[in-house]
Amino acid sequence: MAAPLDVAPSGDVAPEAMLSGISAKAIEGRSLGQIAWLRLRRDKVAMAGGAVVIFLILVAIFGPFLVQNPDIYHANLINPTLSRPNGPFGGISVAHPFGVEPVTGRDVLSRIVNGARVSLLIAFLATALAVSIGVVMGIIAGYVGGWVDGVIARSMDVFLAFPLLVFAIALVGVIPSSAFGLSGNSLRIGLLVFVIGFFAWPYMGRIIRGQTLSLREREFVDAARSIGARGPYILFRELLPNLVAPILVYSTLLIPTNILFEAALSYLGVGIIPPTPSWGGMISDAVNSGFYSIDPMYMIIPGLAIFITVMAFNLFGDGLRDALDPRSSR
Amino acid sequence: MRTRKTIGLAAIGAAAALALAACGGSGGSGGSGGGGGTATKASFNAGVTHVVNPSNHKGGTLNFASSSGIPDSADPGNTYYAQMWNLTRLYAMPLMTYASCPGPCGLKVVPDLATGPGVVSNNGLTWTYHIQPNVHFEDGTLVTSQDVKYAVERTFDRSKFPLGPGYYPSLLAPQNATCAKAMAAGKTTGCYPGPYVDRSKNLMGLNAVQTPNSTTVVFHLAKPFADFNYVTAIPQSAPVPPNKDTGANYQLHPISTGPYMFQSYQINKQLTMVPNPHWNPATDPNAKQLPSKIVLTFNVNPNDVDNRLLAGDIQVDLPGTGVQAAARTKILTSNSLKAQSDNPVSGFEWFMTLNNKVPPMNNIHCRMAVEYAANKTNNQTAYGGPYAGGTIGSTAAPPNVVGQKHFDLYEATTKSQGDLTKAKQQLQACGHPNGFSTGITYRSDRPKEVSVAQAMQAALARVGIKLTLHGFPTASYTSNFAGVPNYVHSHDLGITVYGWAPDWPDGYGEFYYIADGAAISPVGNTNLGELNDPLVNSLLGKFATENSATVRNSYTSQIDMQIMKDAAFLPIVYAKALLYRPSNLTNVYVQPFYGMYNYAVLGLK
Amino acid sequence: MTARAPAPHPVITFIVRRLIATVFLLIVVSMITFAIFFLLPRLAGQTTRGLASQYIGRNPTPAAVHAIEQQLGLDAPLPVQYGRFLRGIVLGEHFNAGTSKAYCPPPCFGYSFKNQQPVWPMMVSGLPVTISLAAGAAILWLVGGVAIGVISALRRGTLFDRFSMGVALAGVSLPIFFTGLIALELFSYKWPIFPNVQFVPFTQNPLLWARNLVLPWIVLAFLYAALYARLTRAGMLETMSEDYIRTARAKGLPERTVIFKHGLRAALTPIVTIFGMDIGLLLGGAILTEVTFSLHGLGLFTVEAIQNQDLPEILGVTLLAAFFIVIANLVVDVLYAVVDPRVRR
Amino acid sequence: MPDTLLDVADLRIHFPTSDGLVKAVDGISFSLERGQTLGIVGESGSGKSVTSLGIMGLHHGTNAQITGHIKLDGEELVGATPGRVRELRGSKMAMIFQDPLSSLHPYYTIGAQIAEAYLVHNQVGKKVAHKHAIDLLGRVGIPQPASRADDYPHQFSGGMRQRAMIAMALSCDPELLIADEPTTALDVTVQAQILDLIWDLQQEYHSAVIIITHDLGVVAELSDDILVMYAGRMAEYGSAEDTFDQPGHPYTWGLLASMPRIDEARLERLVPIKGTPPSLINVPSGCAFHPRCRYAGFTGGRSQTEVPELREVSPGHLAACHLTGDQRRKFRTELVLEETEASTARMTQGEA
Repeated sequence: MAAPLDVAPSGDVAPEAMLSGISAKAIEGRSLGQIAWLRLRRDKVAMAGGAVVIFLILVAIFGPFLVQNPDIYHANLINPTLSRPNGPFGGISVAHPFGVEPVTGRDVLSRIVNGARVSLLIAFLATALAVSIGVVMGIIAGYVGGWVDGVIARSMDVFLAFPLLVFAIALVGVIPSSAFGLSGNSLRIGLLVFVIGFFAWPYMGRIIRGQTLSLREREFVDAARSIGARGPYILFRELLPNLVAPILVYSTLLIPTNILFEAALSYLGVGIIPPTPSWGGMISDAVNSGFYSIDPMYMIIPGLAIFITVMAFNLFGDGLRDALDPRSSR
Repeated sequence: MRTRKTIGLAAIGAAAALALAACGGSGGSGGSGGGGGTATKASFNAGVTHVVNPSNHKGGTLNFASSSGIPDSADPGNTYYAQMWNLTRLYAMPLMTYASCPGPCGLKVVPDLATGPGVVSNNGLTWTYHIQPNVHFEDGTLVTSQDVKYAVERTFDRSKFPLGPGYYPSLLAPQNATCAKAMAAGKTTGCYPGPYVDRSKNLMGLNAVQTPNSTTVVFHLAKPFADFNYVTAIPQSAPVPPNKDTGANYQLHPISTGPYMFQSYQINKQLTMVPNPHWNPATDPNAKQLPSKIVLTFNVNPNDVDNRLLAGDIQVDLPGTGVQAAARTKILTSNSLKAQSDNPVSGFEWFMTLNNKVPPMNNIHCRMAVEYAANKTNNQTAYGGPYAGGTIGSTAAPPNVVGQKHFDLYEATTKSQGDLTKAKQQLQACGHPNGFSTGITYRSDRPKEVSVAQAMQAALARVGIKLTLHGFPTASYTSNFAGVPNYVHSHDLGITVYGWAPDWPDGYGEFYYIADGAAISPVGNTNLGELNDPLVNSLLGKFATENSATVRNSYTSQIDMQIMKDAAFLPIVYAKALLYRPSNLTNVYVQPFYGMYNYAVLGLK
Repeated sequence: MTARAPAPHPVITFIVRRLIATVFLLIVVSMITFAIFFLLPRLAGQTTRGLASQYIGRNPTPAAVHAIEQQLGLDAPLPVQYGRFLRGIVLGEHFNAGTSKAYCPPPCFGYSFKNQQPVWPMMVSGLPVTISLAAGAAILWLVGGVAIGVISALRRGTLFDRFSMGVALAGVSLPIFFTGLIALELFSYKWPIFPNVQFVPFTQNPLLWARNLVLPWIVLAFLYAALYARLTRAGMLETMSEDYIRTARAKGLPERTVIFKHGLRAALTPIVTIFGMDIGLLLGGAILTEVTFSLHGLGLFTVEAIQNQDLPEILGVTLLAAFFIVIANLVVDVLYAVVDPRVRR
Repeated sequence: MPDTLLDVADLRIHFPTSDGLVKAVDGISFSLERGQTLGIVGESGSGKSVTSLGIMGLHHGTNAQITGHIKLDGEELVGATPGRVRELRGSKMAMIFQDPLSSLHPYYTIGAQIAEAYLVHNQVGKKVAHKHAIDLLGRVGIPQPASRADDYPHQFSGGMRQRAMIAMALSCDPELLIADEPTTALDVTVQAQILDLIWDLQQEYHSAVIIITHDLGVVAELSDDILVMYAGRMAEYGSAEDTFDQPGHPYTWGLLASMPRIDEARLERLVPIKGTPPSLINVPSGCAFHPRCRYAGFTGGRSQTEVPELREVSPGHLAACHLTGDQRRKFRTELVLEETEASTARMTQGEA
């Protein structure tokens, strides 16, 4: 496209930003997604993180079908007097590559794999809920403005004023073991997702609101409006695609937070109900039974699982942000 | 099994974990009474039968720690935990108490504030206690019979003191005729609302307790109850001065009659006790006043408790349920540490009930087949093995119930892996030679019960009995599932994993709730096997009026034998706890009823 | 063109306006909290009877349950209960302790169901621990995190930058209780450098106070320091590429002045905002740290309250935490107005 | 006698990046005398700002590779110690930036920011510096300078901010003033005021001035010399008169065509140069302008393969183009005719 000598500021700021402006021009013609993918592919650390994330998701989906039943006890692998696994490193063997749990002799690998399903399920659902509410509220607040914006912004303040962790453990504690037509772990998962999602949306909402506010003033929205596009059309066809990048980035960064959060809740005893395995619950078991000091693998393995997962999501999220938003310098 | 209480577990669920029991099966030598006992050098289990490090050396700070707070309340009138019944002896003198001595001698109730055991009238309805005339509160005022009556009156106010046992309101005579009718109809207990509501007669409004003079207390019962001396051994009978009572706040500073009194108490944080200057050792032979300070620290990380215990930073783990796995390993693998530990039975028995109503288990032979087929060793391992779990059980009552006798009808101790031949014979007799299917219920949040259920599943499969697993949360275990007979019947739940510890160590305390046909209730049932054996029922009924110890003991063993003959119980273990006694602790021994060290007599080198 | 307004007035009106909004916000928060803890369980099928029976020992009789219901005030309609609660905070409350009416002065957050004690003093007694923990950790992480972040930004791409950012990423990816347990196991038990960790009041023995808090401080600070290092680094990088930094250099200012006076000043402003909010939210981190290190602060109090299903305690501590957050936000806003002249209006 | 203040010779500024070597400035030479004004013109990314930052020594701390010579008053700046260059910055040479709002620190008052520049190069107290700042603000035409000095940048209007920037740059009476797009962010009316101000001040201080812009109109009246840059290289260099009257490079023609002229009939639509500026990583081979040049076909393929050298098109007037002098004159004449016709056509349309 021909243009008058453009006055883009990129040529006059620091060299670094200038260069990114230049290279963006060099690969002009490709969509933002393609550009981001090109950048992302060059970021080896982020790609490694992404690979781990995909692996974890596959493990969560298919893993439970490939490992043994996580609830089977192997009393024969346990020292009857001391209740700890026979053999070093928590009874690691070919049949039990991650060893077995003290007292019960349950296979740690299968519990880690099944725990991945629970942890990721909660993290993903909670993130989805938080993001959905946040995006809808953020767009409405930013686009409609006026008193609607005022009300939504105030309610974000209210929600942000709640101490999330305190609130979550308290709420899970006071709800009876069966309620709202659910019981057991489905109720617990529902509650956790609700609490995390319902009280974390304002973080997303604020970001989206800010983005919408700035997008609203941009030419293409004016253009759409001038050709008679209606509110919803503008919202979903014009604004939403432009918000995909921040939504994607912050979702990726919200997931690890939620994984840690679920682990913390399970550690405090208000997470997933035993015997269903969860990573935080496994650490909690190791600590509360006191076995972690004589059988450190009992605690270290789920701890590492949490660590690796969160790290992978963080690495991937950071890379994604850099790829989608070259302005963020990292 | 010291675990942090998990959330969702109501206080009542925790109360069910009450450990009240007596001395181990190791058959201790009869120590001398009154806080003495035979002295011995430190060796493994020495504290079960002997006083370790006897000494009258005064001074030092005695440190307790607990991984939780005080489980219910420091108010002697509002507590239902063994650790607290043990601890309150430091600052409260009930009418009766358990003798301060190791071995079976410690299972006897002896007078504490009273001058002698309660004297029962011929009709069994009146119990009279005389109290010592020269016992003083910590502020120097003399203890009178009215203080005892007032303490009993307080227990009627269930809104202020909901946590302690409710024996007085249910056992004592109704306040008046209207109440009597209501009580007979099962509508209410008592009618007396407690001294905070009924301010009449100078706070002495309870008609069922009379104080003819300042040293005599007379209890009028609704029905005979021969175990009443056990009831007055509960700390609820410790005197409370009416003018010093602060109601719900009394827990912050109970007025002491024991060797120590509260200096400061921050709930869930710390309790500090100092010697009570008005305590007279002559009036309280069951306690000692040796350390110059006692400090209890609460909410210490469970592993930290053990580490501090082994390091000597603290001397006693308050709940007395034994060390955690890490410390257990350290202790059992070191001779010197092992010599400083005791492994007493805690008073709990873990068992399974075999249901009398669920077919085909309603056939005794099918139940016997289960008895024989079970692998008792694996069951024991499920509970933590011989030290942390307990000894393999063969009787329905644990050995620290007075009158319990050892017998073994189903080769639990002799063929602990199970006797498959006999099991098959019983199956033949039952009419299911190739086995049958039934369900087993257990508390899914208790790993030991999950473990034992799976062990049973594997063991019974050996003779063709197919067991399906049904785990339920502890909080609703008896209220919604295992304790609801209709649910049990409709779901074919033939086996139920359970555990029990009595409020006092005799056959009545042990068996009434878990084996009397009258105790079967449609909801919240505790007689989970629905045993309704006329012999058991009638023997339990006789306890109320029988005062002879020998006869009562024979009832206990007869009931036990009958339950096992019915194959109604499948014992798992007599629970045990591994306790550690630091070398600088003196006068250490296991109080057999509490199943933990006697806190009233400890001293420091 | 801009008319010059008298200087102090806008800031004061700003503060007053924010204060009013804060009070309003707190009332809304208390209503929602109350509704969630008292109304939601009811909607979920919890009965007051069931609730009351949790505070009774073995074998509760219906009469006993009813007595407890009355004692705890659960028999009144919910709006009345909420009214009582609010009145208690403003005016104090008379509580029937049995022998006499115990007066609980404002702010009375009601009486604990389980302990039958006023909630407020129990919470206050936990404050020194939590504040000691929070203050020490906050100083550690702010100083440490910002220093590492600044150095990393200035030495971008060097070994130091890569290493510290790697550690920082690990820091934000590790559960706080996991690091805590490992630290406790290694430095308190295995190599007893900090044995017998327990809270000693500062007034009693400052040295022991500090020694016993070193591990919890480090553990709590580690998470946040990592976060702040990343934030500071990103902020510094962004600021140092700002036009006004180039201007400062063009003026011939020494690099040190450019970095600290012009760069850090601007980069720190958002950090201060986040710091304020994190301080307000710190109770969350404190819960896990206090549970791990057995410190008797507000965090452990919270867990204790939840284990006992003690609604007044839960309500109290939630509101106190919300109060901290709201106040922290207020302070941040005011601070922001002081620091950033653009915000004042 | 010629009083050369700045002499730049074969200046190259390259940035190694993961995508390849970016030759942001690739062989620039010019010189500037005291009291003279040089206009550097080019599109974004042509390297004009990088050149000015290079002269100011502001690439220090980045990975820039700088070669060639920059002599300020005879002193070589390429390879000089950062400390020495810093001393010169703000005192002997100063710079004004494009966007005065983002170039002023939002947290400090205008007065403080001006005083800071004076303080760092002079041994004076804060009060003296503040007084000096107020003086300067007055000199650049800010009303009530004493009270406005305590205002923050956001309280100033755009034009006033740029005046403040100029005041800051002048605080130490610099001999060289570089103005990088000084008027781009401003309203048209304010633009003229600012340019007048720079002109006046230059007369007053007798400084050398470099004005960097993409807009030939800005430099048309102000500059003595003009340097046209394209893709980091010099396209044309000569006196302002020569460059406007006989532009020697097709790129300059394009620039002139796209320039709104107030003196002529206003064009509703500017004539753009087709295509976009090239990537500095992959500079087109040969003449960097050839993909956009409608006359590239007349060079017999040399423009694709051979980098054109700077040649004198008239004495002291250089251009880097393969076209012969005759071709240039011919094409230029055609082009001017075309434009005039087009604008006349539009005007008649507009009147009808």
